Amino acid sequence: MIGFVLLALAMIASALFTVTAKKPVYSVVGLLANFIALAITYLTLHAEFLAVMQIVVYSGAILILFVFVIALLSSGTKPFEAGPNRMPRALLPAALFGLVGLAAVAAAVGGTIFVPATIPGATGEAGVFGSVADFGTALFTRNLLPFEVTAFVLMVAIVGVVLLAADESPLRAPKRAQRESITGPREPIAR
Amino acid sequence: MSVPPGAYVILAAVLFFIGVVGVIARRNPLIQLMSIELLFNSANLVLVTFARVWGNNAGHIFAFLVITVAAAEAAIGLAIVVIVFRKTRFVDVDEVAALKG
Amino acid sequence: MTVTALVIGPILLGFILYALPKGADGFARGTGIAVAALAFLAIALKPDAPDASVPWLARPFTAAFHLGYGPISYWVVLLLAAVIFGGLLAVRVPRAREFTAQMLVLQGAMNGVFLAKDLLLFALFWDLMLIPVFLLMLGWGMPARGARSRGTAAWRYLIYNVAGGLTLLLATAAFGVVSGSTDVIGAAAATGAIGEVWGAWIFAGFAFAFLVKTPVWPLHTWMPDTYAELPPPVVAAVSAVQSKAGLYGFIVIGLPFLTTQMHAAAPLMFVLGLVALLYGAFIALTQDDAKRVLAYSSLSHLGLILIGIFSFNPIALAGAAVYIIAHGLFSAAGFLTLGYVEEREETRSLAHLGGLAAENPRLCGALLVTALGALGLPGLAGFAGELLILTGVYAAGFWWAALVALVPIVIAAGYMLRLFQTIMHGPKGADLPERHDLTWREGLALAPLIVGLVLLGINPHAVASFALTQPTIGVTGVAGNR
Amino acid sequence: MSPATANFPTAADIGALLPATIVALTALVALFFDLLAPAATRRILAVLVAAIGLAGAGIVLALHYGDHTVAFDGAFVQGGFSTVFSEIVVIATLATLTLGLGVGRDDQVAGSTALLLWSASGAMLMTGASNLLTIFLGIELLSLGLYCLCAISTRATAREAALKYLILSSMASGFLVFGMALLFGASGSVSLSTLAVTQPSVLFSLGAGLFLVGIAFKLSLVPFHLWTPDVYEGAPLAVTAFMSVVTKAGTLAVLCRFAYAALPAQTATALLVPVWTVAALSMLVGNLAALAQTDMKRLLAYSGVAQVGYIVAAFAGQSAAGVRYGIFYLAAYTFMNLGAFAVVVLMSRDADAVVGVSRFAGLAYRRPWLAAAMTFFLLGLAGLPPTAGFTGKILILATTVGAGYAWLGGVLILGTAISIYVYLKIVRAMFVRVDMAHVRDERAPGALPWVTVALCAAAVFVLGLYPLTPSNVLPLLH
Amino acid sequence: MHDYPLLFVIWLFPLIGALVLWAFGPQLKSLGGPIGSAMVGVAFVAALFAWNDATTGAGAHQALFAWLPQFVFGLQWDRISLVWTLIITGVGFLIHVYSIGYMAGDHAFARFFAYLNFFVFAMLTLVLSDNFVGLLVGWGLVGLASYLLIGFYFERPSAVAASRKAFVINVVGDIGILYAVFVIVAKIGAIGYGDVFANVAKFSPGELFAVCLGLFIGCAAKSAQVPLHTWLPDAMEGPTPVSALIHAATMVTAGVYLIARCAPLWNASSDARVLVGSIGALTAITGAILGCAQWDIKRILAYSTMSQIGYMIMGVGVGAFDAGILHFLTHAFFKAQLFLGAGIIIHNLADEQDVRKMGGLRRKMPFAFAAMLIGVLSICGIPGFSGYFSKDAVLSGTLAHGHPVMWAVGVLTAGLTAYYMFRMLFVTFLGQYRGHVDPSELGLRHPELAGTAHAAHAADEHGHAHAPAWLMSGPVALLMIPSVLIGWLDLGGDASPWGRFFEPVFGHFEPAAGTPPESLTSLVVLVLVAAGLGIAYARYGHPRALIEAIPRLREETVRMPAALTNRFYFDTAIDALFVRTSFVLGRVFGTIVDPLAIDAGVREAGFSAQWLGHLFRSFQTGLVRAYALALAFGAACFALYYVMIGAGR
Repeated sequence: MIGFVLLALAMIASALFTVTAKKPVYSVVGLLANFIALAITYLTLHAEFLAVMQIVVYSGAILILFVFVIALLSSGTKPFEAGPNRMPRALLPAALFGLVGLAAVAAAVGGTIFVPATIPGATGEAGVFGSVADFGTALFTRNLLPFEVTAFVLMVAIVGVVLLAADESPLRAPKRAQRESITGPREPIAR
Repeated sequence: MSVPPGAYVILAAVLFFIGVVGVIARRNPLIQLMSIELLFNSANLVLVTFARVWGNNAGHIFAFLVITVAAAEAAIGLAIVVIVFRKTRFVDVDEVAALKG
Repeated sequence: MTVTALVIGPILLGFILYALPKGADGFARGTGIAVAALAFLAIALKPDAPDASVPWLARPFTAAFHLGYGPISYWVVLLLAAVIFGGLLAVRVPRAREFTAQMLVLQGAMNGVFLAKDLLLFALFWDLMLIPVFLLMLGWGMPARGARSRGTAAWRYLIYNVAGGLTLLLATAAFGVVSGSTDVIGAAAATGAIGEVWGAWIFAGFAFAFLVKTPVWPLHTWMPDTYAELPPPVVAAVSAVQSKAGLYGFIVIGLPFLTTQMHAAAPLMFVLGLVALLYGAFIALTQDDAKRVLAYSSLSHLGLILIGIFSFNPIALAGAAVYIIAHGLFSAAGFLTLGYVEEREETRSLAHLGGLAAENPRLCGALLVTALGALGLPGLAGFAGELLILTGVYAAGFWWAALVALVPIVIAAGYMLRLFQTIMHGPKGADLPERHDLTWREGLALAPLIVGLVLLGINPHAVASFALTQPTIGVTGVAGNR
Repeated sequence: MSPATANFPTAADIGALLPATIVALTALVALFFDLLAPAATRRILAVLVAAIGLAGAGIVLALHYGDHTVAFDGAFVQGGFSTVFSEIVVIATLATLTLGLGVGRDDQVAGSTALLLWSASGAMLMTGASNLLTIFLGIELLSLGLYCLCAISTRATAREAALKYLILSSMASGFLVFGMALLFGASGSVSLSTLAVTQPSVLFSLGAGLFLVGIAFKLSLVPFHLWTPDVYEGAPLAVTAFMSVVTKAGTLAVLCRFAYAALPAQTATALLVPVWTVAALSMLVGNLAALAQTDMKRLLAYSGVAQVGYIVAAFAGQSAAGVRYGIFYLAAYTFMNLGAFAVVVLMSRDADAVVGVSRFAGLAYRRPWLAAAMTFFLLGLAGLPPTAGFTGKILILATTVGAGYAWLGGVLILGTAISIYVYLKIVRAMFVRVDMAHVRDERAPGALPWVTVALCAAAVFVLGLYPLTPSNVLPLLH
Repeated sequence: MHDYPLLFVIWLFPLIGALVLWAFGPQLKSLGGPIGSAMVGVAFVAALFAWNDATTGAGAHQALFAWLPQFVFGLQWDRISLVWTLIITGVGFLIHVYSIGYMAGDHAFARFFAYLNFFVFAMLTLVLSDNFVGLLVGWGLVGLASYLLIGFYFERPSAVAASRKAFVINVVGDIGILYAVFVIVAKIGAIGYGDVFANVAKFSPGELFAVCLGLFIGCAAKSAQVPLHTWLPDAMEGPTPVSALIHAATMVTAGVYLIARCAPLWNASSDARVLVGSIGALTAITGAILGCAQWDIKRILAYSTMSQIGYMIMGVGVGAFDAGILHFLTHAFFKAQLFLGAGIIIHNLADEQDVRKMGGLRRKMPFAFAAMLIGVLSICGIPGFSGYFSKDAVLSGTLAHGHPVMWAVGVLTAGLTAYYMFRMLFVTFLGQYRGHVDPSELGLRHPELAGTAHAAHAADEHGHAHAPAWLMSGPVALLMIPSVLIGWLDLGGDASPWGRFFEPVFGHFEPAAGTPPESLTSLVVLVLVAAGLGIAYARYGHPRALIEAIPRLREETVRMPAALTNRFYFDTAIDALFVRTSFVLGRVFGTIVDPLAIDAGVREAGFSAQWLGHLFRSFQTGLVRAYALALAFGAACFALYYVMIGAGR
């Protein structure tokens, strides 16, 4: 119980830090902390494999990606969030709506009593609920279709990124690409 | 399990809430993307919790898929962020509002 | 077969003409005239053409492409053929190819409205016939000097009529759902097929559409601009035929299928009709634009027909039928003639016109006859209609309505003579160019209309007789049929 | 926990998913050919391969029209319902390819085509998806491709569109997944069939609510529509056309299945009220906002918002006929919309141009046939005869009213009334005579879009006069 | 009743003439006159030929067609229609012939005869029809004919205005009859005279009066009864033969015909008798008084016509039908003669119509003098002339039906008639010719008041004075005979040929006891007539008067009471009450209500739609965060609703 509370506090704190941090790098760090806490929580919920995934994929892949991009963008010493804030009072309504949703969830959860299923066997034991074997079986039998689809999802990601990036490489970029500014005319002048 | 599942869900909801506020309140696209990651993760937490509650690992599978998709999304998202903010003065979504009306 | 050809033929030909190369104006015009003439002959010579029906929807209600003559519609389509023929024959317009094409589409659509025996088909053509008018007004509109821009009137026309068309759509759908079939027009009327609950709404939907289309006060404001701006052939067709669609709808849909609702609505309709009668007449007295005079007189006359229909009296119904045709005849002839005048004098403002009779006796005669028809001179069709309608209204017990409705007849004499005399009589208007008299084309265009006006005035039995066999009228049998 | 061999996918399972698989693999083939193809033929080759693949998928779909397979342990249900939706997706994708032969520069076409095909396969997955996982993956597969496709253009606006689309859509996905999670929590299962028999609870209804938020966002129903005009305007023309049809088709399939088959009978009506409400809002707001638009794509975006409203209204009351007429109208909308887009393409020099409404001024006197076609499509969108739009509206009205949602029918009429002015404004612009001096008259390089225009026009006309074919042959919902 | 095709000859020949002349007028040129006259002549001969069939039994009948079971049409040939037909075609023929001379050289010669023929046809339709609707048709068509002929010189604004006035007022009459038709059809379910008169009992007294009132409104408009008479004097804008035929002899007596035709109705309704009789008397006296104040020769005759029709209406109104018809008969002759005589004068004086500018014409045109003299003697009821018998019959009939007041009015009118007719005669024919006198000396400062405004325009239309061709004098000469003799038919009251002729139609009437003998009453009349004659002679005919004629005329012109010069303000009142009001209403509706009140609603709807459109545009700030916020908002709303729903379960 205590563990959960600590984890929860850690998660909330890190999340808050993530969204409030001045520099995106700090946010990455915050997010990292949050993910690790989350992974631990997964362990308490009989989801060892997911816990591992969480660390490997998220912390190992995605966050690194973020770091790269931050590096890339700030290479031109380009300040973040330096422009005029055109929605200064966005926070309050956002918080309001969010709290409404939060309250809703709370009400929903409060409204139902859960009787957790009893899990036979010790955590992490082969074939036991949440173990890699169990997970794998499920994934490759009943849920083969989703698994296959993820293949295509990742393929889309790869091809897409290549396309977008290729468009950016200075060798390929057509001359006229530079002329336009982001806030260029809505209806381009007759070319 | 000692901790009531409801607690996990509430926790997830809080994270979700933080994520939503983050997307709306921050002007830094990267931080917005991270907030979105928070959204997905809170959803995952709920999934895993209920998988435990029902003893049904479909939840795990789902969470796994969400992670994958989130990864893909992050990749594409970052790519787009890069190509968009190459040309802007600042890395700031408020700068990108040519389309409106 | 004939009926199908009457609907499909003109539309198809219209598109074919549209496809022709730019130079083909003369050919297109010729084709248009020939088609109209053929249609006229086909209708006149084969009055007993069988219905044509092809199943359409099976769910959620049965509907069919069902076309056929009805007691009134037969005469209306005949009239329409004559009007289109005259319009295309007499009036020369720029870009005659597109013009003719759209006129033919218009004719086909209007034929569709009046020949449709299926309510859904009726609604379909109802909406379809707006488009050509809209486009014709955009492409060939002739706004009076210093009037608003060309688009405005067209837009106004569209705003009103589309609103009507949509309520019609809704009502039709509801009708179909409730009664299970829309293939009903002219079928043995199942009175009360529509329950009380739905009936009111359905009737409201139909009524709004019909009142806008007619138009009836206070939904009429689109009409004067439209009539004033449309080129003569189109306005002739619109005022003669399109404006009757609503009244026709009341007769063939309202009376048989929504009898109770019709009765409930009768007082309101009487008020609207009477107001329209007087209102239109008074305004027509003071208009300067000759075409607007006719427009407002139409408002007045159509109000009379409305009253006739809603008095549920066989004589009045017969009168309504007669007057529907009669008004078609003289309004078409009138607008064509005013078109001739405008073509000659390049104005239609009564302030500028005057004294044309001296050079154009035949033109004068034409305008005189149409004016007399419009003011209900005894012996012409208009009189027959008025007499029958008002007699029926009186016999049905609405003596007050009959009394009030007598007043506009006098006013009509006033404004029609004002129109006629200002244009034709008095000293020749200054700065008006000398022009040739009526050409044979123009005369031939008017001939069928004027002949019809006289014949129908002498003996309207052929048009009127159907009313005696109207079942629901029989059911609500009132005084007047001894 | 069943033995490992149990419910391992069989040939039947694969077969059920064959069309989507074909489409997905075609993308790979296209990419592969792109490597070998000489520079000159890259564009045409990619498009050709894609077209063949799509055609094949379409044929396969047609062949297995009648049968009904529950594949992958209920993850995907193949039957008449999914088939019709998939066909629409396939047709729309084909049409998209004809508008300017793929998206982007020659060196991008292969990739963009692949993305297009994967998005299409995602949509096809959605049409048959019958558990939450598949739905989620379908939606994501569809969207991820589109994020990139939006950005494939030299216009800065295109990238802005991509960014907005990405951020908002991901956020919506967040809601979607959270909702799914709650649904899973309430029912202990991810398959829709189980959801339909769960005891209703607050958790369940909240889950359904958040789920529907996600769906409403993808359908761009008011108030979740704000992204639509920006993205449609920014994205390349072909992509916009694709989005305007395929996204809607796929998501509508999901919504329809969810509304009809995944909700406990006793609560279904109450749970769906917000959906009808946002549909009604969309009809009104969409059309009103379109009134004030000057950019063609933007205008079509708003009109799309309204049009989806009409279709959703058909499902009101979950009547069996409602599905038919909803699908019928969707088909009609597909052709009318694609036709309109094809016309817009024909009016711009390259497929990635921005076309203002002003460009239509006096079109009838410059290019009468184009004007005639555009008029026809706009009449259809406005629900005027003689088009499928007219018949479709009648049918939707009939079912909606018949199902006891007369108010929705009324709103539909009101919305249509407004829409008429939206569309006929353009018609008026085309037919009013103006001096052509200051009107830019561009023409598309290829004649391929003309084919699309012709086919769409024919389809709209024929559907309009014979609504029997799609709506009554369609078997009931599986 | 057996069908009687001969009626078609009588009925349609004038129509054929009209159509032929209308279509081929320009080609026919001067042939138009003879053709037109011939057509009418044929009709006249045919009518004479058919005399016996009218007088035997109930007469002949020709079925035509039926609109609906309630509306059956046919022609009917009985004594009443016979009398009118003979007058219409007979007098009509003479006037046609006269017109050939009178209209010679007019540029629209053929058109004139087309109109005349058309009028004859219309009038025949009126009198031959066997039902009310047919009558109404004829009623309307004669109105049209008179409209066309009054406005014959359509370049002349006054003529145009007069014609429009005549037509509109006649339409007022038409709707009166229309209303009667409503009541008849509603009650009887038929329009044929036979069916209606057979079922008079079906009417309640109120309805019967309504019918009679409706019909009488028609009569009043057509026969220029007060207050619908104002069009008749203006109608003199038409060519003089038209005034003779339409506005004296035939059309204006249609009212008399209608009431005589509807005798059964009037017999059944005493209220109607009183109303019609008194209106007739009122009209008679009004016409006579106004007649005293006119200077335009045609207007003098017009007012006398109005007054004489007043007599007829009074006669038939009170029930002395045969007397009324007799007065119509005699009036047709002598009034036609008077007009034609006046026509000769006008024609010779180059369209001068103002008697003040005439004088001394006796020597210039003796024939015209003779014609006018006989006419005047006849109209004044000098014994021996036909006018005497008919007027006497009417007056005594009025008294016999128990209406002493009306009788008194009639007698007074007789005196006035004698005064103003002889006034006209003396001023016109005696003394010196004043044609060259400066108008101002005659007090002609306001020509329009004298109604001679147009003389200037018209002067150039036919050359100047020339002797009347035999074409013009012949008909007049022929007319003299009946206008002297026809009255003798009535010699001997009921026993007279006239009385016996109408016995089967109107039955025999036994005067109430205590009515003074006819000899006495006619004596009273004679005295007053003599008085009137005397005054007229003293003022205008006496040699001494003739000497200072000019200053006297000026005196009289200038001192003329305003009430008289303004014709008792009838025109002014009608104009203010009806004409102006309707125009004002029209302007208010057309320029205020329509655009500002009714149309505004729609315009506003349009605008507000546009406004909303722009409002929604403004929501689209283009900020992705704003959109995200909206998304959150929507989600929050959804969440709230769903939690509530869930909790509700």
